[in-house]
Amino acid sequence: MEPLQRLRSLPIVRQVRDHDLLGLGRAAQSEGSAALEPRTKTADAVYHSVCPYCAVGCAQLVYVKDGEVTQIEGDPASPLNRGRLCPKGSASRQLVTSPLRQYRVKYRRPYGTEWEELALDTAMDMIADRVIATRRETWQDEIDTQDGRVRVNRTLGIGSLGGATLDNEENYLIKKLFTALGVVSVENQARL
Amino acid sequence: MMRRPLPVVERPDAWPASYGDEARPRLGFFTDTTLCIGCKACEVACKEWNDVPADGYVWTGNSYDNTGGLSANTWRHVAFIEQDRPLHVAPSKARLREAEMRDGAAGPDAAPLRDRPSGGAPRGDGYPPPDAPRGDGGEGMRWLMSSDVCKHCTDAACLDVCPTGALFRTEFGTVVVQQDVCNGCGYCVVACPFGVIGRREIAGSKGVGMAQKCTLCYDRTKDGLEPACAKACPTESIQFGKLDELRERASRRLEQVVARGFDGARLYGANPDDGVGGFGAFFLLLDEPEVYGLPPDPVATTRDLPSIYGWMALAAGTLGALVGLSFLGGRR
Amino acid sequence: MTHFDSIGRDRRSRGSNPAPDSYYGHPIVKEPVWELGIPIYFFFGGLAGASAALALGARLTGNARLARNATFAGMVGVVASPPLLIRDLGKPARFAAMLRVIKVTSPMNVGTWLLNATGGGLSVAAGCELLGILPRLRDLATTGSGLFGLPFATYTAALVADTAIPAWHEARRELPFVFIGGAASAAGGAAAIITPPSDAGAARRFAIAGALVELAAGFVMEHRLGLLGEPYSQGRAGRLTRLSRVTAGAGAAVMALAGRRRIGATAAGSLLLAGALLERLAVFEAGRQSARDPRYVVDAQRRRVAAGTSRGASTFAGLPDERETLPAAS
Amino acid sequence: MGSNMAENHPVAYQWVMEARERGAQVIHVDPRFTRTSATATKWVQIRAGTDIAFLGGIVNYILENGREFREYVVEYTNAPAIITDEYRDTEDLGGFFSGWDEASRSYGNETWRYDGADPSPMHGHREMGAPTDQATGFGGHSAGAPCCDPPHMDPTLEDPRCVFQILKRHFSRYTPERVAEICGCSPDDLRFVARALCDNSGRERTASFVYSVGWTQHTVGVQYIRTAAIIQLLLGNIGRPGGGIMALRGHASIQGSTDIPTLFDILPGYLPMPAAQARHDLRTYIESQTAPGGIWGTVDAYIVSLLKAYWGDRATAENDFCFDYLPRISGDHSAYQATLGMMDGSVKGYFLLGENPAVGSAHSRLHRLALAHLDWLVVRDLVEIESATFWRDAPEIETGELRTGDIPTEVFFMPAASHVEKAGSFTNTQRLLQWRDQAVEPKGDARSELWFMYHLGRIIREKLANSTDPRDRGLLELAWEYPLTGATEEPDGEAVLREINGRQADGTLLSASAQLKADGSTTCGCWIYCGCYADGVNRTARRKPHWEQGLEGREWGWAWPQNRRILYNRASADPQGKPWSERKKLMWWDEASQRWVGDDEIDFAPDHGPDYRPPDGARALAAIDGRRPFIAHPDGRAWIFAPRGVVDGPLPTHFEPEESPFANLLYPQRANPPRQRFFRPANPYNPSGDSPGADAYPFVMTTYRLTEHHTAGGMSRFVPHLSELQPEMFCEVSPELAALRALEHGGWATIVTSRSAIEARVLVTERIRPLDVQGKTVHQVGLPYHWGRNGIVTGDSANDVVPLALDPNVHIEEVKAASCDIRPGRRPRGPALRRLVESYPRITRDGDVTQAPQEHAPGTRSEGR
Repeated sequence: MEPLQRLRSLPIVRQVRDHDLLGLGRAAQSEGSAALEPRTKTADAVYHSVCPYCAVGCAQLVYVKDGEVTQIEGDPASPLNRGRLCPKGSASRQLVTSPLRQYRVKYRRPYGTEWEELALDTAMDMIADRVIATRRETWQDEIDTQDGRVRVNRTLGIGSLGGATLDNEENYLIKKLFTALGVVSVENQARL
Repeated sequence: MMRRPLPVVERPDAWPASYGDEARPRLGFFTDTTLCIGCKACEVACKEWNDVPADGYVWTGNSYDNTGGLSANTWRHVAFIEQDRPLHVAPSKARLREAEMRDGAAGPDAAPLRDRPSGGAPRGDGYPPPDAPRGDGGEGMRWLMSSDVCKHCTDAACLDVCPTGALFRTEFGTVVVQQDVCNGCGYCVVACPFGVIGRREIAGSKGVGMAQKCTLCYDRTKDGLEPACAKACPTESIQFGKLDELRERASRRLEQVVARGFDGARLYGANPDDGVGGFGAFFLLLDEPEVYGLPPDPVATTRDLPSIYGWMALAAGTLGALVGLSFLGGRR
Repeated sequence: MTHFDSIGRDRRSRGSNPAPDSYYGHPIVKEPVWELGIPIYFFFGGLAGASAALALGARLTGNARLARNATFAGMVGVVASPPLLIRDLGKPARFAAMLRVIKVTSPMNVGTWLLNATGGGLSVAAGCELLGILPRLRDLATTGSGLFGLPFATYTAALVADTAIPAWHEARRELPFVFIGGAASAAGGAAAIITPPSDAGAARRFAIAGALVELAAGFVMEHRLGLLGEPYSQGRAGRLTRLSRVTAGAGAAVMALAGRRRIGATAAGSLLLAGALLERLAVFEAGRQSARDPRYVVDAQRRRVAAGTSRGASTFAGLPDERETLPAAS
Repeated sequence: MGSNMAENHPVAYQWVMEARERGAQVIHVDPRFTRTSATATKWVQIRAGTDIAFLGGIVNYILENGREFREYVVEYTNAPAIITDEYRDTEDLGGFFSGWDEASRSYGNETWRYDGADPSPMHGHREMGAPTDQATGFGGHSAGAPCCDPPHMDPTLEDPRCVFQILKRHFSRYTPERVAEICGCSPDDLRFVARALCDNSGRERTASFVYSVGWTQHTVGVQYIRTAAIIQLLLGNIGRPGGGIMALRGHASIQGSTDIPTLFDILPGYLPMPAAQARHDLRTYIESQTAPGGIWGTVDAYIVSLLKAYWGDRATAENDFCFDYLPRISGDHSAYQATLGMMDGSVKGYFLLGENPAVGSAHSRLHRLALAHLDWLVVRDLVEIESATFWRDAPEIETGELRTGDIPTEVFFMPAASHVEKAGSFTNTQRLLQWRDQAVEPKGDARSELWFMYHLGRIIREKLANSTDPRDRGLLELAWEYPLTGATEEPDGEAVLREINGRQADGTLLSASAQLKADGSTTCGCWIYCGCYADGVNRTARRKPHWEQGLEGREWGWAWPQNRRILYNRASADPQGKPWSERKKLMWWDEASQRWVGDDEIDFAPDHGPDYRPPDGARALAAIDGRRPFIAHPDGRAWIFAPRGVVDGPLPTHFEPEESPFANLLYPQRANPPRQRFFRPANPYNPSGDSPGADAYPFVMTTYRLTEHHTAGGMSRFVPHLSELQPEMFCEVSPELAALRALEHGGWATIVTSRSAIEARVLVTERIRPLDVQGKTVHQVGLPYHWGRNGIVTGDSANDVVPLALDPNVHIEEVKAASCDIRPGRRPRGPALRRLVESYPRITRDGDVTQAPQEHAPGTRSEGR
């Protein structure tokens, strides 16, 4: 900036130039304030989402900048929530960016006293082994009932709990895989 | 009492002058507490948008209020007041109480209030008959909830006393602390008659050491967006818009709620002739302001600035006189 | 902020049902975030301003020694002030932002310019004195600082009066006099300590008069404020007030009785300086106490509304003529 | 009722507030004065666990005063049906219905049938949890129920054996005075609510009920909702705009996880899981599940299409479409049974997929003890929830009952992707599917459940690829190919949704479940979701702004079935097909086009007019008379009296909660006879009613959520902006109870039951008040249940003290009403905690009371007058 321009942009000078002798209005405005923009405007992209808390299904807009979620707020277009959110919905950004979130697999060995690190692939492999072994060990081809010995084709040795916070597609795969594995005790919060 | 406006102070109606063509209609909030459900979405939405840090994890036992009040780290605050009296009374009784309150407030010979909406109360709006017990099972219980916020005063003492110009009036007539200017002197903190502003002291958080308060989401309003709290509010208890429109709406709303028998209804901060020239963010309350932790008759301290400077000048003169008098005697 | 300590005090066995006249006893206005540095600055600022005025008086009456010593005493105040001010800022590096604008509506901004003027004048005068050069510049600087010193010694009273703190704002008439009294007694006392009694008559009289003004204004203030004067006489502020008055009173008495002796002048001057400092601390503490208790805010405002001098911020619905059709209040 | 909507569904509550502002009466009946009560136009306080008595009082009021909507009741419900003379009511049997079998503690429903209906046994099993009687929302859709109208009816509703008269007798003792004595409200409160409901129902007006888990979480929970259904049917408020019974559900896709169930007893679309029985082929299943009329008339098409979706080309008519691969159920395999199985050692491996039973499940202490018996546990969550860290910080470690070094459980903590880190659909509480975009990639090891399940299946299948074991065939033949995307190889959620939607033989996507075939030519992963991807368009992702469409918002997302927004909306028109009133019109029969038209999709055969009469041999929708809107039932009538489908009685009856300080004022039988309890030392119950030791637990407790937190806290206690709003576990008590037990506001209290003792800060408030019940003053204790040991804000878990007793229909636990004691001060630490708890009486065997030493329990005096 030219020195003269710089001088003219000084608030103390602008007090006179902007007819703001008391320095309460525009003369006091800083460069930062003049250039202020909401981060919803400067976001790289906006995505449509749905609040993950209760079952009202409030539509959300997710603003992303440089691969990070910078803001989540209600989608005004939704006929359900008309852009509004409750405190939990309003806290969704903090939920997904919380410093307390875990991003690494943790493993506790039998009788262990501490978490240990484990690679994701290894963990998946170990879990698959556990499922196969427990399924073998606890498999029931038939059981005795009042109708006599009947076919059940299942294991009661493995169970699963959860799904009410998950997507339909996820629940579909959970039920499909566990059913094919013969796992019967597939349950979720809908019961609780 | 010297409560005339300071002659040299540009009256707030002149604030747009410094912005010329860039001036925008004055924006504000109307917080209608008869619609508040106490969900605190406003508190959280505000904090999320403005990166306001959490303010400690202390359970107070003060009903469901664990944030206490407005501060550097709480720019919207929901008050919870449990009272052993009914929410509604018969509308006739509500009118009577309202009349008592008005008389009590302004004396029996008070001049008629301005801005009184014309016409009687709305009729036949389908609201339950007045004799029906309401809100409390007829047992006398109500739970007042109210979302408080910076009032964005017409005569804003914080703005006046700010020595750096960090506080300024925006093109929307709102009052904002500029984080790139504020030096944390703390003068605004004691100037605010509502105790709204604070200085952030949470180490490691954004804006630490600086004055903090509601900006009416200056960045959002610049882009034509509504403030985060008003946007989130599920029940439209927080209404955002042009101030003159909000005032009209509020006076109609007041008539309506009184007609429905909401007990103790009054507007707070809607009168441009009050001690701060009217609030940019005003309220419909159901009890005395002090019950909500609000001052009944807030006055911008700078309204007394002529008097203050006057007495100061007199004292300075006195000091000069003392000096003079001291030299009247001998050198020893 | 949360206030667990309000539990029980306001609700007793009624649990969440708060006391009717306040919100769980929470303060309405905020306590100052300022720490001790600020009242101490008030003291040094007063010392500087009044000393500059005293120096000007001495210069005009040809008392070069007193003028010189008062200038140096003022310099102590000038040197002490900026660190105290800066230390209390949330963003100390931004002290210069004070000079970004000229704001007559901000006593703090005005005061900063006054500090610059007074301090600048005193510094030039003191420099000339020390180096023994440029007497005309010295005199010009002394004149300037002496004149600016008068409002500079007083503006801190305006600064605290121009707040929402009840004990300060409502004391806006008397506080400037308390402050100039303290400033005069401090400046006079300081000059009397460092100036031989033979040249310090004016300083002693200045000090005594200042102390008397300080005491008198203090009493008037407390009396006139009534309920709002309470904070000045209660608690920590009350103890400071009483201590400051005893100290200042004693200082004035010793100054009057024994000020012509160096030792007496030193003792008296010290007492007066202490008294002036304590008075600032007392005022500061009283403000904090009055901010803490919502009663002081609410009662004064309610009385105002009840007396009809103000309408308050509430407006009600309804038409006056409808009242005639209503049954009498039971 | 049973819902604290303003606090737990605040954004949906905007519509209630808007209705209030437009003149609607909003009535809140609840044990506490909540934020909902504060904004309602009327609050009635009742004792927790007495809603059926209150609702029964409303039924009684309607019938005694002739306020029913007569034409609706006669034409649209089974009120005129004559019931067999073998039927005996609770009136006759002291709180039991006919058909009770004491040995199995269950009912047989043969005597509940329509007079003249075939008494032949219904297929399937009668033990608890057996599939055919599951109340799945379409409960009782199986064979045995009659097609068309009941055999014998009395349209005058005068026959003493008709449903209407049975109903009248059944609820005759629910007088306002008696109800008030049970609930603790005033008789006038009941009359006020009943009158308000009646005044706002009929041709011109409608009223609706809103409930949540305040109704379901009881040992007689299904019957709570049944009672509301009876009221709404009597008043003609079902299938009409502004009417209905709204279930407000608590999780983002809890509805979806019921529709596409992660539940043991059903397959997608509420098809029952096959039961273990001698004949276990597909044909038997279809025969037992197919109803003679209505939407359950084509079960064959639904199940075959599902099997085709599961096993693809491997599923053929020759191999019964792989039906044999489905595992069979043989009773209750619900989550609580799994927990008990862990305790017994029969359940060895467990997956927790976004759920935290160590805090969130009833008697959470039992769950922690159970987890410590597992061989292995997989926990998938966003944060380290208590269920993932029980082995090192469970409260039982502090008491010495568990030692970290003794716990054999291998724990895998797998970080989960959040809702913005994966694409998929949620189904909300109004059956609306909404698609979510993926906004960002999950960080580190965080992955979606879609990823986890797909790759787990892939790895297991790879490991077993060479297996010849017949038991692995179902797994190896599973259709498990999904397109993968991105660096993490995330399965494409839309591909899964397309599989759910279903396809024709040529691969084109189906547009309606009516297209489904039983011959194996169609696939469909969930028949009720068929159409969500019609024409290749992901309809769940439709987002037409509400200002560009009607109030129903039908172009926002997609509601099952067939984007219908109001179920049974044929009932919005009268039997002749005309709207009941201009004001309340929704759907009507258009003579010109010979179709149903209106503002919604008709929930009926679209071209069956009011004059349609089913021809002989008609099936499915074609078997429904043009005047009968309730197409989920074979007779097209809504069932005021449920001849089947509900295991604890054809009519709702007030029973006391499992744990209650009171006897049942109405019947000698205190609690719901077939309720599920699990007697074992680790799972004790408080003595109740008149039993010895019951006076040790003189107070009624209820648990609940707060706006500021979410369920067990995994998504709120780890979030600063929510944690600060409700930072500590507290209990709500009245000033009177505080005085009685020397509880200090802001201080601490200890809540004791036979299971555990927890501490909480004391919030003394008039929002919770003592009630006069059966001549005694009873105090209620309110306990929010969000806290645990992890996170930013911590505290004891209310679920530690609640009992594990279940509704027999749906196996939901009773956490909304139980008994407790409360004492001032904090709870003991370490082993002393167990000593305190064990000093209280407990029941660990049915009918048995263990009287414990009393000296530790100062509060064992009865508070009665």
